[in-house]
Amino acid sequence: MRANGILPAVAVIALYLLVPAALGHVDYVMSLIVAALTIGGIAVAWAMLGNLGGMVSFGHAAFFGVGAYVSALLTLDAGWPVFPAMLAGGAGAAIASVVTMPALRLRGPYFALSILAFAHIFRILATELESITRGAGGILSIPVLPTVAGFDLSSKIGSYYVILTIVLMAMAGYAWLRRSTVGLALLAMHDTEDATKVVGVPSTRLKAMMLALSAFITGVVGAFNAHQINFLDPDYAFSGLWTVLPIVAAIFGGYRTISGPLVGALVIYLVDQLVFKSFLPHGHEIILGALLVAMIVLSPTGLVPLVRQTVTLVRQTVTRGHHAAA
Amino acid sequence: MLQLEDISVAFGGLAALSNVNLRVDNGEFVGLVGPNGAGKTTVFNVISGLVKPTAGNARFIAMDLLKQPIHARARAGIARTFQIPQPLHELTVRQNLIVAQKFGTGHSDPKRIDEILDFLGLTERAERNAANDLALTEHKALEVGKALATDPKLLLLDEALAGLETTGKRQFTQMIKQLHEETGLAIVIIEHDIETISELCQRAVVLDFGKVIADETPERIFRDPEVMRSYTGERSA
Amino acid sequence: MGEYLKTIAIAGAITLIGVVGAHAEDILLGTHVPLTGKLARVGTGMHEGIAVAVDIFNRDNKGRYTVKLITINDETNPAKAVAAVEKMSSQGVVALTGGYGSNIIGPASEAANKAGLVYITSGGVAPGLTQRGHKGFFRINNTQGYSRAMMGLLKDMKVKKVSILYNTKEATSDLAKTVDKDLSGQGIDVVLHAFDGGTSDFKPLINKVKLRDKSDAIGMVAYENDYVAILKAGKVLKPNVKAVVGVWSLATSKMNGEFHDLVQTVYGTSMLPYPAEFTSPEAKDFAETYKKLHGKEPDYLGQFGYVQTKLLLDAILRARKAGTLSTGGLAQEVRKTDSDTLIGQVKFNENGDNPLFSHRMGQHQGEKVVLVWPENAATGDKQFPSTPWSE
Amino acid sequence: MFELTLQALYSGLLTGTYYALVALGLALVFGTMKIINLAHGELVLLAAYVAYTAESQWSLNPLAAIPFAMVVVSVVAIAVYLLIDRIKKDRELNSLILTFGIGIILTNFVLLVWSADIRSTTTPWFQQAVVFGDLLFSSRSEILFFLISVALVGATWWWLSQTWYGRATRAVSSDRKAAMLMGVNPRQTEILSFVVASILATVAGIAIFTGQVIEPSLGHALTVKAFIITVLAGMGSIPGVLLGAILIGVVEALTVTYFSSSLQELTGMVLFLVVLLLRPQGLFGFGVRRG
Repeated sequence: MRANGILPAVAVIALYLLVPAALGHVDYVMSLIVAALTIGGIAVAWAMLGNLGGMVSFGHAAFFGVGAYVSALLTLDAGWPVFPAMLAGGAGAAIASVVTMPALRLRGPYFALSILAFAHIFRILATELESITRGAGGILSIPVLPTVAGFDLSSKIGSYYVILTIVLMAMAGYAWLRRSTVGLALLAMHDTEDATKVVGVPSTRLKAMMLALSAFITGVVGAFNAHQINFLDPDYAFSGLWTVLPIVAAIFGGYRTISGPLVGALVIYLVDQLVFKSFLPHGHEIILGALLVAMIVLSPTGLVPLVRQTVTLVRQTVTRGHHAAA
Repeated sequence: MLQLEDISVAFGGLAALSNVNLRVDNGEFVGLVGPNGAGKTTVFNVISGLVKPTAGNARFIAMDLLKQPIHARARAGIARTFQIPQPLHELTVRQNLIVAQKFGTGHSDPKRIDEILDFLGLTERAERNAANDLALTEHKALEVGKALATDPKLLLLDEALAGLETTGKRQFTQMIKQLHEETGLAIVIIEHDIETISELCQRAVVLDFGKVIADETPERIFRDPEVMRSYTGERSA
Repeated sequence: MGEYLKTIAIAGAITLIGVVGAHAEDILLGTHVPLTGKLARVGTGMHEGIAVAVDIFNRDNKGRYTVKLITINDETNPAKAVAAVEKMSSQGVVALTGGYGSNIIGPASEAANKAGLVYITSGGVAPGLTQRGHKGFFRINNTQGYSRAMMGLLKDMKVKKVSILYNTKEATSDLAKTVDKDLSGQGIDVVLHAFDGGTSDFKPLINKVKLRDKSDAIGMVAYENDYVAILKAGKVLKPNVKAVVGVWSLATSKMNGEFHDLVQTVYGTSMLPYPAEFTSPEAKDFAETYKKLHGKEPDYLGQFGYVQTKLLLDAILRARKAGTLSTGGLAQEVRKTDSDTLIGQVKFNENGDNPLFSHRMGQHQGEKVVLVWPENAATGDKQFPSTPWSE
Repeated sequence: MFELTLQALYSGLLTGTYYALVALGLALVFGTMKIINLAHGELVLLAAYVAYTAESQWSLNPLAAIPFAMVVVSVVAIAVYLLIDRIKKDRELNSLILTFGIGIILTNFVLLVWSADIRSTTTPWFQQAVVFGDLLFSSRSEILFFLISVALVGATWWWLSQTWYGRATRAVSSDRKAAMLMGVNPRQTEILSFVVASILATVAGIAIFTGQVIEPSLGHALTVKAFIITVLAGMGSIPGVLLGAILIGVVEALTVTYFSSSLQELTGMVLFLVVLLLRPQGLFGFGVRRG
C-alpha cells in the first residue's frame, strides 16, 4: 500500500528531472519520447472512456484533428496566443463530441464504429470547407510553442515538458475522477449498466460527460502536436494512426489502470521505433498488430496489471522463502 | 402510490404482458405470484423503466411514470432488486452503497450507510469486492442494501429469497418483515413460496400468461382452486 | 518482397563500400523517405535515384572521398521524419536529400533548418515550402513546372474545353488549381471535378464529362490507382474526347508494362522517353548505373532523386575543396548551382526554388513512351486525336 | 440529365452488388457469432492478391484462381476464429480489438509480400464494355459479378434457412446451450460460418481484382464499407445486405451525378449514421432472430 503512493511520485520526478538530464542532448531520442507522449496522451483519454463508462472508440482521430485545427486556426487567423488556443482546441473537440453524442445510445461495437464514421466525416469536412481550414493543402508554419520566463518551450526539452505536463495533468484528473462517487458509478457501468441505472445513476449523462472530457484531452494533445510539428492537413490531422496507436498502447499497457496507457505508449512507441524498425524497416507495424492480438488473447488486462501480479507473486514467494528459512 | 393501468408489453410480436392493472398503496406489502414466465419480472422492469410497455399508463405518486428515464424513477423513490444479484462491478460493498445513496438521494450520508450495512449484517464485508468475494446470501443482502441506500418509497424485491437454504431464508424473511414494520415502506415481492407470501403480504396478485388472474388477500387466493391449479401445475412441470 | 528489400540491400551495400574504402575521407549524407504507407512506391523510387547518385560519386572520387548514405524510413509520418532528421544530424550528416510529400518535407526541413543542415528535395511541390525563408532549403521542381507542361501540351492541341479530374489530396488539388488558372488565362474552358481518394467507380463522373461537359480533353491530376480506375471507366463509357492527359506517375515504364492496353496514347509528365534513349554521357552513365544497382530501367522518380542528390554532392565537393563544408558554406555552394541536368536547367533563386523548372510530356505509344512536348525535347510526334478507347 | 441519372442508378446498382459481396461474409459471421470481424476486408484483399500472383506468375485466369485463394483465405479465417475462441471475457469488444489487430497484421503482410504497387487484372476480357441500348454502360467484370453476387446472396440465405447446417448455425447464435442440447456442436458451426464467410470473401476479392484496382491499404476501407452496409441491412439480415449495399451504391453514384465526386464518401457515412441513430435495427431489419 505504501509503495502505491511513493511509486508515482518517484516516476514523476524521474520524468521531469532524470529523463531530460540523461537524454536531453540527444534530440532525436527526445523527439521520439515527445511523439510517444503524444500517443500516450490520446491513449490516456481513450482508456479513460473505456474504463469509466465502458465505451470503446475507434475514432479518436476525430477529436485529435478538431483540436489541432481549432488551435492552429485561432493562432494564425485570430492572433490568439498558443496556450489559450490549445485550451480552445480542447474545448472545440469537446464541442465536436457533442455532435457525436447521439451515438451514446448505441451498444459497444456500434458506438466504436460510429465514432470512426465521425472521424471520416470530419476529415472530409476539413478538406471541403476550404475557406475556413485552407483545404487539402493544409497549413504550414503554425506558430511554435512560446518562450515563457526565458525558457524556450518550442525547443525539444521545452516541448517535452509541455506534453509531459499535459499527459500527467490528464492522468491526475483521471485518478481524481475515478476515486469520486461519479467515477465509481462510471466504473461500475462498464459491466453492470442496468444495475447502476436502477439506483439512480443517469448513465447517459455521465457517459456524455466522459466523452466530452476524453475529447477535450485528445483535442489539447492534438493542438500540442499542431504547434510542435507546425504543420496540419486533413489527412494528417484525422489520420487513423491517431486512433490505432493509442488503442495498441492502452491495450498493451492495460486500459483499466491509470498508468497503463502511458506506460504502454512509451514502451510500444520507443521499442517500435528503436528496435523493431531497425530489423524490419518496412512492415514493422505487423509486430504492433501481433502484440495487440497476443495481449488480447493472453492478458486482456494488459501489461501493467500483469507486472503487478508478477511482483506480488514474487514478493509472496520471497516472504514464504524467508519463513521457511527461519 | 403506484398505479399501473392496462399495461401491455410485447417482445417481437409475443405478448409478455396484456392489460395488466396493479395498485400499490402507501405502506402496503404486496406479493406478486405466478408460474415461471408469467411476466412477473417484466412488471418490475416496466415499473423501474428497463422495459418500455407497448401500451398503457403508469403513475407513481403524482408522476407520469412512463415518461421518466430509469434514473429519475430511482430518484423519485422506486428501488428494486434483481433476481440474479447484480452487484456493481469493480466496487466494494461499501462503494456499492455509496453510489446508490449519492445518485438515489442526491446526498452522501456515511452514517446511514453504516446503519444499512449493520442492518443487513454486511459490516464485516464492507471493504470486499462486491462482485467476486461474497456468498449468495450476502449478494442477496447487498441487493436489498443498494435499494435501501436510495432511500426508497417503493421497494420491488425480485425473488429476494430464491436460492437460499431454510435458515437463511427464515432470517431474510424476518429481516424484510422488520424493515416493512419499522419504515412503513411499500413493498412488492416476487416469490413462489406460499408460506412466505402469507406471512409477509396483505395482498397477493397472481399473474398467468401475462394477465392478472387474481388480486386478493393471500388466504383467499391460495384457497382458490383455479389459481392453485395454474400455479402448482406449472411448478410441478 | 521486391523493391524495398532491394533498397535495404543497396543501402547496406553502400555502407559496406564506405567501410572497405576506409582510407578515403568519409562524408555522411542523410535521407528520409517513405518506404511504407501510401507513399511507399514513390519513396522507394526516389531512393533508388539517390542511391545511383551516391554510387556514381563514390566511383568518380575513389580513394579521395566516400559518401556514406544513411537512410531512414519516415513512414509518411511528420513526427517520424523530424526524429529521423534529428537522428541523422546527431550522427553527423553534412546534408539531407529526399523526402516525399509536402506535409512531411515541411516539418522535416524545419528540423534540418534548426540543425543548420542543407535540405534538398523534389518530393513536394507545395508553394509554401520555398516561402519560409530557410537559407538551406532547395527544391528542383515545383507546381508551376508541372502546370506549364500540361498547359503547353493542351495549348498545342488547340483544345477549347478541358475537364480536369483531381484527387482532393494536397499536392493534387494544388496542382489542379494552378492548371485551372493557367488554362483559363489562355482562354481555355476548364471544368474541375474533385474526387475523394477512395473513389473506385468513376463511371458516374466520366459520364458527366461525356454528356454534360462535352470537353475536348480529360485532364487527370491524381495518382496511379486513380488513373487506372478513371481509364477503366473511360474504356466502358468511351467519352468523345481527343486526348487524356495526366501528370506524375503515369507516363512510366511500369504503367506501360502493367496496364498496357489501358494507357495507350495517354499523356503524362516524363523527363525521359521509354525505353530511355540517352544521348548525353551523363544520362547514359545514370541509366547504366541504375540498371546495375536495381536491375531495371530508370523511371522519373529515380531521375529526380538522382538529380537532386547529384547537385547536392557536387556542391559538397566544391565546399569541401574550398574548406567551407564544416563552416556552413554548403548552402552557398548549392545556391551557386547552374547546370544542365537530366531534368533540364537547374538554377536556384533566393528562396531555393528552381523557377526554370519545366516538365516534359510523354505519350504511351505501343511499348514506348514518346516525349511529345516541348518541341525541342520531343522524341516523336504525338498521336492526336486519340484515347485508349478510340478505335 | 435523364441519361446521367439512369447511368448513375445502373452504376450504383452494379457497385452495390459488389459491395454486397464484400459485406456478406461480415454479416454472416455477425449473424451467427455476434462478432464483427474487423479483418474481413483484409481477407477479401488477400484473396485478390492471391489471384494477382496466380495471374502474373502462373498465367492463370483470375477465375481459375478462386479455389486456391479460397483455401488460403479459409486457413487464415480459421486461425482468426481459433484466436477469437480463446477470448474468455467480454467477447464482443475484445474480439473487435483482436480482429482489428489481425487486420493490421494482414495489411502489413500483404505489403511485405506484394509491395505497395497497385495491381489489377491484365486479362482484357474483364474490362471490355457491355452496353445496353446505348444508355447503360458497364464492364464484363461488373456484369459477371453482379450475377454471381445475387446468386450468392440467394445461396447464403437458402443455406441459412433451408439446410440443417444453416439452421444449426442460427440456433447457436440465438441460444448456444439449447443448440448443444439439440446435438449441435457450436464450435463446429461457428468454424463453418467462418469458412463460408471466407468463400464469400474470396469471390469478393476476385471481383475487386478484375473490376478495380488493389493496393495494400484497401483492406481497411473494405471493412468499413462492409460494416456500414451490415448496419444499414440490419445486423444479420442476409437479403438486407443486398438491399443496403445497393442503396449505398446508388446514393454514392447519385451524389457524384448531382453534387460532387468528393462528397461521395461523406454521403455514405452520413447515411450510415442517420440509420444507426434513427433506426438501429437497420433499414431492412427483418428475418433476424426469428423464434
